[in-house]
Amino acid sequence: MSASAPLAAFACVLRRDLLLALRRRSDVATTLFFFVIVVTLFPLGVGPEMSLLRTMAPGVLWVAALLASMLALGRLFAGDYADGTLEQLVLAPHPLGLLVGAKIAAHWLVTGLPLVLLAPLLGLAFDMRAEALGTLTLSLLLGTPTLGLIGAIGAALTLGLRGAGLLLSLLVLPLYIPVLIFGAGAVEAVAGGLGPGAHLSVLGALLVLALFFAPWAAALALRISLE
Amino acid sequence: MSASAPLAAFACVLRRDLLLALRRRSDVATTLFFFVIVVTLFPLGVGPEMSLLRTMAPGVLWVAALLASMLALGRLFAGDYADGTLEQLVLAPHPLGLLVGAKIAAHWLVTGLPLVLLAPLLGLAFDMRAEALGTLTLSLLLGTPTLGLIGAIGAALTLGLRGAGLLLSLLVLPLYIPVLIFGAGAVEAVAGGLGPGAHLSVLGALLVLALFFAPWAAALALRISLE
Amino acid sequence: MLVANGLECVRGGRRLFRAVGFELDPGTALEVQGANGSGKTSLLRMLCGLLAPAAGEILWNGADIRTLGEAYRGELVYLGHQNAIKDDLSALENLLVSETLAESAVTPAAARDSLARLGLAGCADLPTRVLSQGQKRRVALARLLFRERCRLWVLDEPFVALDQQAVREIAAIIAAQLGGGGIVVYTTHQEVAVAAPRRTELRLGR
Amino acid sequence: MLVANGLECVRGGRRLFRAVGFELDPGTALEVQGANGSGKTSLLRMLCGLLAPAAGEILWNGADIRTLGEAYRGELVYLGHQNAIKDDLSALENLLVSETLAESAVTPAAARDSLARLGLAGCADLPTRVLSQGQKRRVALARLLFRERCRLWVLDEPFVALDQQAVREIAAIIAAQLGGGGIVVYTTHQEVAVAAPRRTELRLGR
Amino acid sequence: MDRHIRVGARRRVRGAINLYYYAAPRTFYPLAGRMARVFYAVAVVLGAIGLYIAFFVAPTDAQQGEGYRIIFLHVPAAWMSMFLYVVMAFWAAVGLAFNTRLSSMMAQAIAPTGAWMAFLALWTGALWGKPMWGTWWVWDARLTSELILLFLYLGFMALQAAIDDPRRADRAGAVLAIVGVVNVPIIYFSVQWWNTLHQGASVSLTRSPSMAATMLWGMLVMALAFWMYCLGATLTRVRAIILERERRSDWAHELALGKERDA
Ligand code: HEM
Ligand SMILES: Nc1ncnc2c1ncn2[C@@H]1O[C@H](COP(=O)(O)OP(=O)(O)OP(=O)(O)O)[C@@H](O)[C@H]1O
Ligand SMILES: Nc1ncnc2c1ncn2[C@@H]1O[C@H](COP(=O)(O)OP(=O)(O)OP(=O)(O)O)[C@@H](O)[C@H]1O
Ligand SMILES: [Mg+2]
Ligand SMILES: [Mg+2]
Repeated sequence: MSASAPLAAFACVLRRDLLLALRRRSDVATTLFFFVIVVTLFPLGVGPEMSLLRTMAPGVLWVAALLASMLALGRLFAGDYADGTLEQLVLAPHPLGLLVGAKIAAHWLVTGLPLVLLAPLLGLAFDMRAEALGTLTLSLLLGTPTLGLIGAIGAALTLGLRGAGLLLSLLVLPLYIPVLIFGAGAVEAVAGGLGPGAHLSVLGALLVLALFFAPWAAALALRISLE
Repeated sequence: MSASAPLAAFACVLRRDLLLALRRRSDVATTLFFFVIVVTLFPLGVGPEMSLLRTMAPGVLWVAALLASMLALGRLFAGDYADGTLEQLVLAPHPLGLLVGAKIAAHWLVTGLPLVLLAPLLGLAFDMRAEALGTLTLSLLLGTPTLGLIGAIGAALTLGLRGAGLLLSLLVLPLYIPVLIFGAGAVEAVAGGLGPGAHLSVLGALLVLALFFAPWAAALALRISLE
Repeated sequence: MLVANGLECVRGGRRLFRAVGFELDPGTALEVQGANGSGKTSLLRMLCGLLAPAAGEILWNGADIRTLGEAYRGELVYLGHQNAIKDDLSALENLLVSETLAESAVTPAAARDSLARLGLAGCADLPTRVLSQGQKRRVALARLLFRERCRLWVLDEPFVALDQQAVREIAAIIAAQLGGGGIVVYTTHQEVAVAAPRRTELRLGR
Repeated sequence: MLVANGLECVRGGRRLFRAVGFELDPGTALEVQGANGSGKTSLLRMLCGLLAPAAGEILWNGADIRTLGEAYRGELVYLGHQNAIKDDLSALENLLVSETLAESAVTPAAARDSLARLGLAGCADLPTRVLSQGQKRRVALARLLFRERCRLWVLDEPFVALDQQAVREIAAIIAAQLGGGGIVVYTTHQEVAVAAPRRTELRLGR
Repeated sequence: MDRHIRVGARRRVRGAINLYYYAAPRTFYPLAGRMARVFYAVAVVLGAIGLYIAFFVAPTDAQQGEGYRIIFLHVPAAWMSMFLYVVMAFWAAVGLAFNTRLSSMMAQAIAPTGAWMAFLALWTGALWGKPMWGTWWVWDARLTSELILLFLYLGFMALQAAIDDPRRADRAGAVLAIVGVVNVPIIYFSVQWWNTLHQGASVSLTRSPSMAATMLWGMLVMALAFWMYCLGATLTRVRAIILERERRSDWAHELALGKERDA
């Protein structure tokens, strides 16, 4: 049990989940695809007026990102729960919060990050300006991990419950709304000619807070769910 | 093996699925909840201009209904597949298309119908006019079963595959687009002062076509997927 | 009478078995043996028409089972590795649904009796989600009690997860069916004595 | 040394057992017996700390397992009803992941060897999704080969779905662990001879 | 597409027509190779003639200027995309019904070419739409249904790729292909059933009879060239599929060894 053991365990879980995502590539792609569909179907409904689309853009993109993240949550622990590997993770001789952190990290890498990278491209289609695009990307980069971290608590709490889906959304949405407001707010501030600084620093603070507490809360919730 | 046997089997599967939905109530509610979220989040992104919202409304509502239906599809056969009851349905001494039809009917009753009933309420929030609301409801009433029927084929084809989620969307979306176009088109026609007759009759024709063929195609696909 | 001729099974590019054939008269028990992964489950699924053989044919009373369709499925009971019960329904509800679909004459009272016979009296109304492994298996097996009229039973490891007493009970049910002229094809890795008028064994794998 | 005092288990408002206690010295095999639904799985999960007992305590070398946490989990192997393998990973990958997490010294070659020892040489690189029931169980059991150093093995029906030869193999592995001073708590409905220096039996249920 | 059967029929075994001779992948493999080469050659020749007519013979259009010449790509591609889908669905259905391996392989081989044609029709149409209608895209019945056709091709390929077992992949793909066939008449008749932006029958394009004639000829020659190309591409791909699926068979090994010896 060397000092590097926890790190090795973190890396092991991270690698495992990334490998699994690679094997079930299209599961991951679903989130992304969903994000793209939601975003692109909207101009269809609204019509092609560019100035209008530009005003909508931050809101639409952030809402779509939020929905996509929320839908992806269901998969965070469900698979491991169903096949019994979650029990084994809980029984592994490592702090559970760490392993849960690894799972959340992997989850973000495969569902959050691609979304962050894709958002500017979609933003272009909405005719957003360059600095707004930059802020959009940055706000998503800070915001989506927070969504994942908060969501993990909800996912752990609702694991194996009847109707986990709705419960999860109900638990998680109220906590998501601040992230949405500051995230979309940052982009709108830039579009309106103001600096995004204030909004972004709140997002950053939320992220740090979530990083410190969410994995442990989720770990505790998991233990309870497994009983 | 009386003449009423197929009917009894149909009723039995329908009852079973409705009972299951009742037990997992919130699973069903998720679809509805998702529909409501998508629809209500949009005004947030677009701002409160009523005339604008009114123009968007048919598109937004129909897109949301389509997305909600598509997401619900994943659950149509997956549960029965995982616990082996699907095999037993396939082996039951009844035409499989009939049993599949019962499953689709139950699925629509719990995911499609509530959505149809909720849509006018949401339409009110978008300041839609009475006749447009009526057409909206009617178009959804004709359109959502078609979505379910077509979707069932896709769900059956992708059962148990790696990354069924994305594949399902990919297979099903192209076939959904006509329904979307004619559905939203009907409402827009009314809003634009034209009659919805032509659009609605196409929707009706699509429904009849799907009713006749989809259950059998889905049944065939199920047999293939179970091999 | 169930006849198989020259069955061949290929899974994932590997041939599991070939040239498997047998003739089962009424009252015959066929025990399919073989190591793990030798293709027992695959063979049983072929007999049910769930899996198409790579070669060969399966005849029921002289007719190919693929052409028979529903008529054959009405004569068949299949019990797989999976219990085919819904987690959210109670044992009773599960049994009622499966028997209604199979067109058995079943009343709630009769279903309750047969569950009680398999030692599930106390948990007939619990959602099967909370039952123990063995209790779930018993729920799945309860349907056998309503299927005397089905002339072919195909049972994939029926005794798994059952305790000794339940194993004896199920073995007795199978023996009774055989005595009544039914055909039973089954697999098991346990040594279970099943009394049968006629018995055949088939060993898969090298 | 594993000691349990006055354990009580309540599931869904029903008391499954009460006042269950035992002391297991190194080299002792505890076979937990009982009918289906008598609470064997529940007891085993308590021993692992997955389920909190309604009353009573569980001590490992004199300390309550709840206070020990990771130190206890490092000494423990638990094998549940479920195989705890990922369908989409190959047998080899599954084994490597679980052993890396358990901090076993494991190389791909060693993992491959142990899979081969359990008769999985041919399917070490297939996704476990396509394996047969017994092969999946073997993959789950392969981790035992790397856990000699763990002093407590808790095995919930390890022999289920295995063929005769695999049963003997696993019984031998358990016997070896017992011979080396390990403690093994297990349940099974099959009659399997497990050689043990010391043996205790615990019967749950009326 | 059913050419190989007709060619096969010519081979007679003691007077009886051995229709099935070439239905076996093994015998079809070398035949397909020979045929593909012929089709490619014809495609090149016809393509050269067609392009010559398109760019040098056909006169400039009175209203559309030079831009209309894209029609020589657009229409053949659109025709082929629909035609290939029907052929693909046909072979897939035959494979589903009679469990004949070669027909399923044919369906699988056709799909990428069909997708490519659908893409080409969409792309050239969009390019043309910008000067003609002032927009790349409208959600009009013909355009939408052609887009759906592309998605159906992509879905067919994705579904087959997602299934490991080739037999199951064939059968599942067949169901999808057959379901999608309804789309083809919709594409074709969309301009009649709904009033759309898109052109109707080619007659409506006629500005003067003489011009229509050269244009028609150009289009027909190009369509033939496309056809030959599609045949060639499909046969080439079906060879690859045969080899991949039969890689465990003796003849495939012999073939591979033979190639090695030659090299
Ligand atoms: C992305 C946009 C477009 C798509 C998907 C599309 C699709 C098609 C299809 C499927 C056909 C063959 C149907 C048939 O032969 O009846 C076709 C033919 C044709 N298209 Fe397009 N098209 C597009 C844009 C355009 C544009 C912009 C023009 C010119 C203004 C155009 C002019 C024609 C003409 C003249 C024909 C031949 C009609 C005939 O001879 O019957 N298309 N197109
Ligand atoms: N796609 C595939 N690729 C490779 N092998 C496969 C594939 N699908 C199935 N198999 C193999 O086919 C066999 C399936 O056998 P089957 O489930 O019929 O075994 P069984 O005799 O029932 O075994 P058990 O006693 O363990 O239940 C396994 O050996 C499995 O590895
Ligand atoms: N929520 C609940 N409500 C009622 N009963 C419950 C609930 N949860 C569990 N049980 C009961 O607890 C028991 C669980 O027992 P357990 O799984 O420990 O049995 P077991 O001895 O392992 O049986 P088996 O031999 O079948 O594996 C079952 O009888 C089950 O009915
Ligand atoms: Mg098996
Ligand atoms: Mg148990």
